[in-house]
Amino acid sequence: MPSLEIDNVKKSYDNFQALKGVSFRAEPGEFVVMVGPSGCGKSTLLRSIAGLETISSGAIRIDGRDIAHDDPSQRGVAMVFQNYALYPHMTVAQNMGFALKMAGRPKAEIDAAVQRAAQILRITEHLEKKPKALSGGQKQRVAIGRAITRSPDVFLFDEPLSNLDAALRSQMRIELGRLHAELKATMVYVTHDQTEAMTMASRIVVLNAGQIEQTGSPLELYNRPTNRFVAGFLGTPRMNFFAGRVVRQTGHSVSVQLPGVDINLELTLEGEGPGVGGEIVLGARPEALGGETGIEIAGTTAVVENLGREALVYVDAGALRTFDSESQEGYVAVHRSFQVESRFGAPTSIRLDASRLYAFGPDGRTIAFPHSL
Amino acid sequence: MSHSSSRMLDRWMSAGMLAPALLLVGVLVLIPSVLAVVGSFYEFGITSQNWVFVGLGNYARAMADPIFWTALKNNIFLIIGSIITQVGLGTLFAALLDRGVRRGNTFYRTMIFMPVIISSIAVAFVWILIFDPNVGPLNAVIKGVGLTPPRLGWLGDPNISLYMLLVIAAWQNVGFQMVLVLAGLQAIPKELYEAAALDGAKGWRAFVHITLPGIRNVLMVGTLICIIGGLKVFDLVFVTTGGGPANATQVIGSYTYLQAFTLGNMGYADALSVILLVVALGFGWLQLTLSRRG
Amino acid sequence: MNGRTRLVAIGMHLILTVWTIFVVAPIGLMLISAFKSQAEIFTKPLSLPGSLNLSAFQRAWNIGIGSFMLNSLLVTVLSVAVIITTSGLAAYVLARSEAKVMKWLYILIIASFAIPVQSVLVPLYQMVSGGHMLNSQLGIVLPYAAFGIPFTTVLFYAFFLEFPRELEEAARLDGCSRLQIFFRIVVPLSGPVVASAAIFQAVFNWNEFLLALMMLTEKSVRTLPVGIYGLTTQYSSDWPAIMAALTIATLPLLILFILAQRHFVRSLAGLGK
Amino acid sequence: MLMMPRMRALVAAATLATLAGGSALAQDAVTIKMWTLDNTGYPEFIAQAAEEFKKTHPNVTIEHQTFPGDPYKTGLQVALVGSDGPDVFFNWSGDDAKRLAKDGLALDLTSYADAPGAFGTTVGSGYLDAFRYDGKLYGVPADAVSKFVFYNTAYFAEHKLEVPKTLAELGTLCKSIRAIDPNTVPMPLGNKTRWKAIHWMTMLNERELGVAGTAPDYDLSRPADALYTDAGYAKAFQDLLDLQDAGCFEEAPNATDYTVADTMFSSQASPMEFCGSWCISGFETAGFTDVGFFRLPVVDGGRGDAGANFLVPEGFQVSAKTAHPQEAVDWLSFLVSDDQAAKFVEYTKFMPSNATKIDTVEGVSPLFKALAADVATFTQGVNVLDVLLDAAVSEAYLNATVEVLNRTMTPDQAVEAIRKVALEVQAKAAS
Repeated sequence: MPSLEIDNVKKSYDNFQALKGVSFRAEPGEFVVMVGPSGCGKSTLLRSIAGLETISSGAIRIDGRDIAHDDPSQRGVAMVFQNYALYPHMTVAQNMGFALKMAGRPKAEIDAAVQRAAQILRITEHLEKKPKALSGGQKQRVAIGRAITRSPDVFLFDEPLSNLDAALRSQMRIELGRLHAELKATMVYVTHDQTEAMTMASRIVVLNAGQIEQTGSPLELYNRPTNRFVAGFLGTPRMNFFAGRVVRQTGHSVSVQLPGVDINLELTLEGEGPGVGGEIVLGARPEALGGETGIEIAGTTAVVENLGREALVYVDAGALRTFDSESQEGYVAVHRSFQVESRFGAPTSIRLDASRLYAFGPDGRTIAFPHSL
Repeated sequence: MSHSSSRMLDRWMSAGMLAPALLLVGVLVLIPSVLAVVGSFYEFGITSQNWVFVGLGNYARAMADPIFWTALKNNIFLIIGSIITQVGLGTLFAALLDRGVRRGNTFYRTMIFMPVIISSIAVAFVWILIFDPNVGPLNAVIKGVGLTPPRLGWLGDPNISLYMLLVIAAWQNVGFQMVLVLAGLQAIPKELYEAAALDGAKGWRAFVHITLPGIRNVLMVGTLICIIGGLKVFDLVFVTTGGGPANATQVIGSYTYLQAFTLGNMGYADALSVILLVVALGFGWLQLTLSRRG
Repeated sequence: MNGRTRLVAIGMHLILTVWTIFVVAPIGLMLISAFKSQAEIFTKPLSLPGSLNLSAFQRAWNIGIGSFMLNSLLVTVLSVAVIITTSGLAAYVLARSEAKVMKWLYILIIASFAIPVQSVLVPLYQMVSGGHMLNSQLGIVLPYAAFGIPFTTVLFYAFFLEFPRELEEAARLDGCSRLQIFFRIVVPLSGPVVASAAIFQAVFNWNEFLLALMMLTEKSVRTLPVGIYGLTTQYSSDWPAIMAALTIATLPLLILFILAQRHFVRSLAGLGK
Repeated sequence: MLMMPRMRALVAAATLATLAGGSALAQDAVTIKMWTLDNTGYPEFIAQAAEEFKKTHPNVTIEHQTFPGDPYKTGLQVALVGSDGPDVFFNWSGDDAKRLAKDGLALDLTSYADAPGAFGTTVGSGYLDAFRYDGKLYGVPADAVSKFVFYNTAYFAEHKLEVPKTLAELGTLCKSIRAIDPNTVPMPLGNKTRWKAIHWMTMLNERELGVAGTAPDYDLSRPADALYTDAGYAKAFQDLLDLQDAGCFEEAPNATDYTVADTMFSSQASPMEFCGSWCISGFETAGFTDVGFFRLPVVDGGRGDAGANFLVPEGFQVSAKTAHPQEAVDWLSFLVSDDQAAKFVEYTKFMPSNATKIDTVEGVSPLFKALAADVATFTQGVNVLDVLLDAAVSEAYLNATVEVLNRTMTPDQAVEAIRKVALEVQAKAAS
């Protein structure tokens, strides 16, 4: 299995820099998921790897060979498109065998490759149908099958599941995982859905505004995000952010005052703090606010999302409001591992435990992690 | 394959794919247009080799030529008239066929569309016969029911003949507009009507609030076709009235032909052509901006 | 069905029927007149022919309606083929290329769409004459093509803009060259727009009069409209023969249309999109 | 800027020539390309003549092309300017032929005319004069068309009607016919294409002013202050209106096709028609033989000449660009030679310019022979207005006549409108 190396790739259109020097390396057989908000450059990067875009500078290497200026069909990559991109005038078998046909391979070889791919994807009985006669999930399988037939060095997926409904999507996630295990191929997968990233990736690349924010395994990124962007991007619901001010600093230890509520929290910084009087952002994942320890802050229930066994409660914590969060009003999201009777205005509380908080400096870098991590 | 050579190849391929169309349009449409513009600054005949430069003289002459204004007015009359009759009736019939009548739709549609495929020369000949004041069936019918037909004839009375041209044009083109609109109507999802019915809009109000907005683009295309047809109209006038009586039904197309080929004023005819060109480009520009907005 | 809706339905049928009669009557007149004598046409305008006289058809045929039709067919098929091919290729490049010059080329093509034939009649005639192509099929096919290309290009351009780009990208990855993408992926999927454009241009070129009048003066190459117009000679017109000629010229198209009207209308509907 | 006009033609020709990628092949044999109108019998006549001509000129091939009436003039003019035009072509005498001579597109045939056997020796000088400009000969007259009032002899006999001697009597005759049956149109006009009434005006002008009286107005040689001021012109229009008031014409003559008018007479629905000598074949086709004719009558107090009648010579011109002028003239001379002129009558039923053997022609009706005999007695030929006049004046005359018949202009207004255009053209010619 070959490796894929992206080396300082830049791409600009007229006045807009879509990729500002991106580098990462996918080891052989790795399943790399690129995530980021829309417009972050993840699709541009994927399309550049495929050869559908020409990069302005940098190198794209497969097994050490720079393919950045090769013809798309010569790069040894196959791509699965968001809208399947099946040729409507060809049968499933023709769709899957088209690339080999264009490459001038003998018919027997094409048939064998198509058969093998169809078996892997369990679409053998659909081979003679036109794409129009297939369901969304079947179409997606054919699109994947078309990629498999080519036995490429690298598989590229461009948000392949976004057109499927929720149930089908989770099923396909599992199938793709199985496929990856079976083919042991190097795969690059683009999505804006962080659940897909978390569940499928062996490594996640978080892109933002044309730059890589962080790469690492899903748990690495979830537990130790290097900056506020990554911390906020991964995890549902998102991390709660509170804006605070440093009131005291001794060595790596600071006291932070949060607005409205008169509490001081002692944090242990990993690097330099912002200094006394400096702004600091505290981050708390919803599950970190529902514990038994820490400072209790009273509030009222605003919204309850009951998930059955557990619940997500949005708490109106008075003056302690989150910013940059999913709920506009600044309610604090708290995860409770038990059922909650939903009642608007019912009194409740959250607990801020300094050992379970993240802290971010004014430049967004993470300066403190929860103690357990 | 290196980066630059593949790009060059692509460029050559693009140029090669564009070339045939551009060559044809360039040589046979654009170069003659430029030549017409050049010619409009001169006075010369078809057979005359003696070109006299007159600057904007031909344009000044057009501005002072009452027949030019009549012709332009007639073009505009035909454009507006055909939009009203053709797009209007086409929409009406399409609406009736789409949601009104339940039986005989195919029959009606086939019949109404039929004249579209008949050559306009053929159409003109048949209508000349129909409109003939002495032996035509129309007058026979009119007299048969005790009415008096127009004294100067349907195509001979300057007050009537333009309307008759509209009738002939409508006869031929309503079917086309109808099919255009019908396609637009059938593209409107049925759920929209159901939703509108729930909101209390039915019949006429559903037509105004659902149907018309839904076929807006189609109506624009139909209107554009009428405009272009009304600007370019020639055959119909040339064969039925010849621009007469006494230039009353002259349009720019036929008047250009008259000036160029009957009277031999090629420079003046070129100037008329250029004016028509400018008007046509104006409408084209209008259409472009309108469609961009839409 | 209550009384009022029935009344409305009858009214709708009435409107359609009146127009249908209005449409059919002239065609019927043409048909009937072809069987009459010249005197019958003019003295008994509303009556049926006295006898089933086929001599007008014979005269019309002898004048060469058959060869006019063949010429029309040849000219139409050739010009439509040229229009579809060249416009398709050009529109595809225009719709896909991001170069600035393409935008200007497209505007140029839209502009030439607005140029009426009459505006360039004289220089055009001189060019065709200078190219020794008067009275040749090529001499009329090329101008027809040139004047058909802008509209068709605009039509195709709109279609290609909406054409799913991912299909083409998939084909690129599958190893297609630009030309292969066009012919193996885009063309097979352009059926409806090609049919619409072809029908529109075919009807237009089949019936075109002005250019044909100027360029095809020789009898052996005349197309139908000019051929029929030529039936009115300097000093006399044989009306039954004209009507017979019109009937001969029109009937095959009408029958073809009625047989294929479902497809015909459907593909024409593509124009509205 | 001075380069532009020439460049326009060059650019036009060069671009397409390149596009076509072709050039003419040199040929040993001579091909004469001939363009004519599409009149009945013409193609057959030319075909047999070409065959005959081969006997004396084995290397010459005649390539004959025919055209419908209206586009002919246009196509011809543009073709002559271009490089693909005919070597010899049909044309009307008058303004059309003159313009081509003036613009250097028609060959001066003077030096060829009087060679032994050439057309100058076989065609009468009256015909030749119709194609003479500035003393030079620019065409080979082949035939002429004339115009008469044809009438239904059986109808006249049945109702005891008499051939009128004056225009007033013609009006009275119309009234008598209307008295017999008000629905009978005495003499349909059919002026939809405008030339029928202009033929009337041609003759009415002659009847009022005489050929000599109209000539200086027609050729614009009269001083500007006197141009078209003769009261006779308005009077001629009034004569037409008087006939219309007398019920001679059909309803809405300006909307009636000439073929309708012709058919009304040949189908015997109308007893009279002012029609060309070419109409005879139409009568024959309709099986209508009870036809007599008379010249359009003179008017009381008019300056016209009863011996003068409508006569428009037609013929052939040679392109100034032809590569084979001698062969072209030989061919045309052959067409108007005694034998071929007789054949011409046989095929086309047109009045030949060379009537030497007309009596030997078979298959020609007595009516045609009588007509030919009458033409021979004309003291003066009257050329038709729309052929004779400058194109712009002609156009004005055509429209004025339409308006007079429609009663949207009085005769005086009509003459004024014509005079205005005539003055413009005269002033332009002078500058």
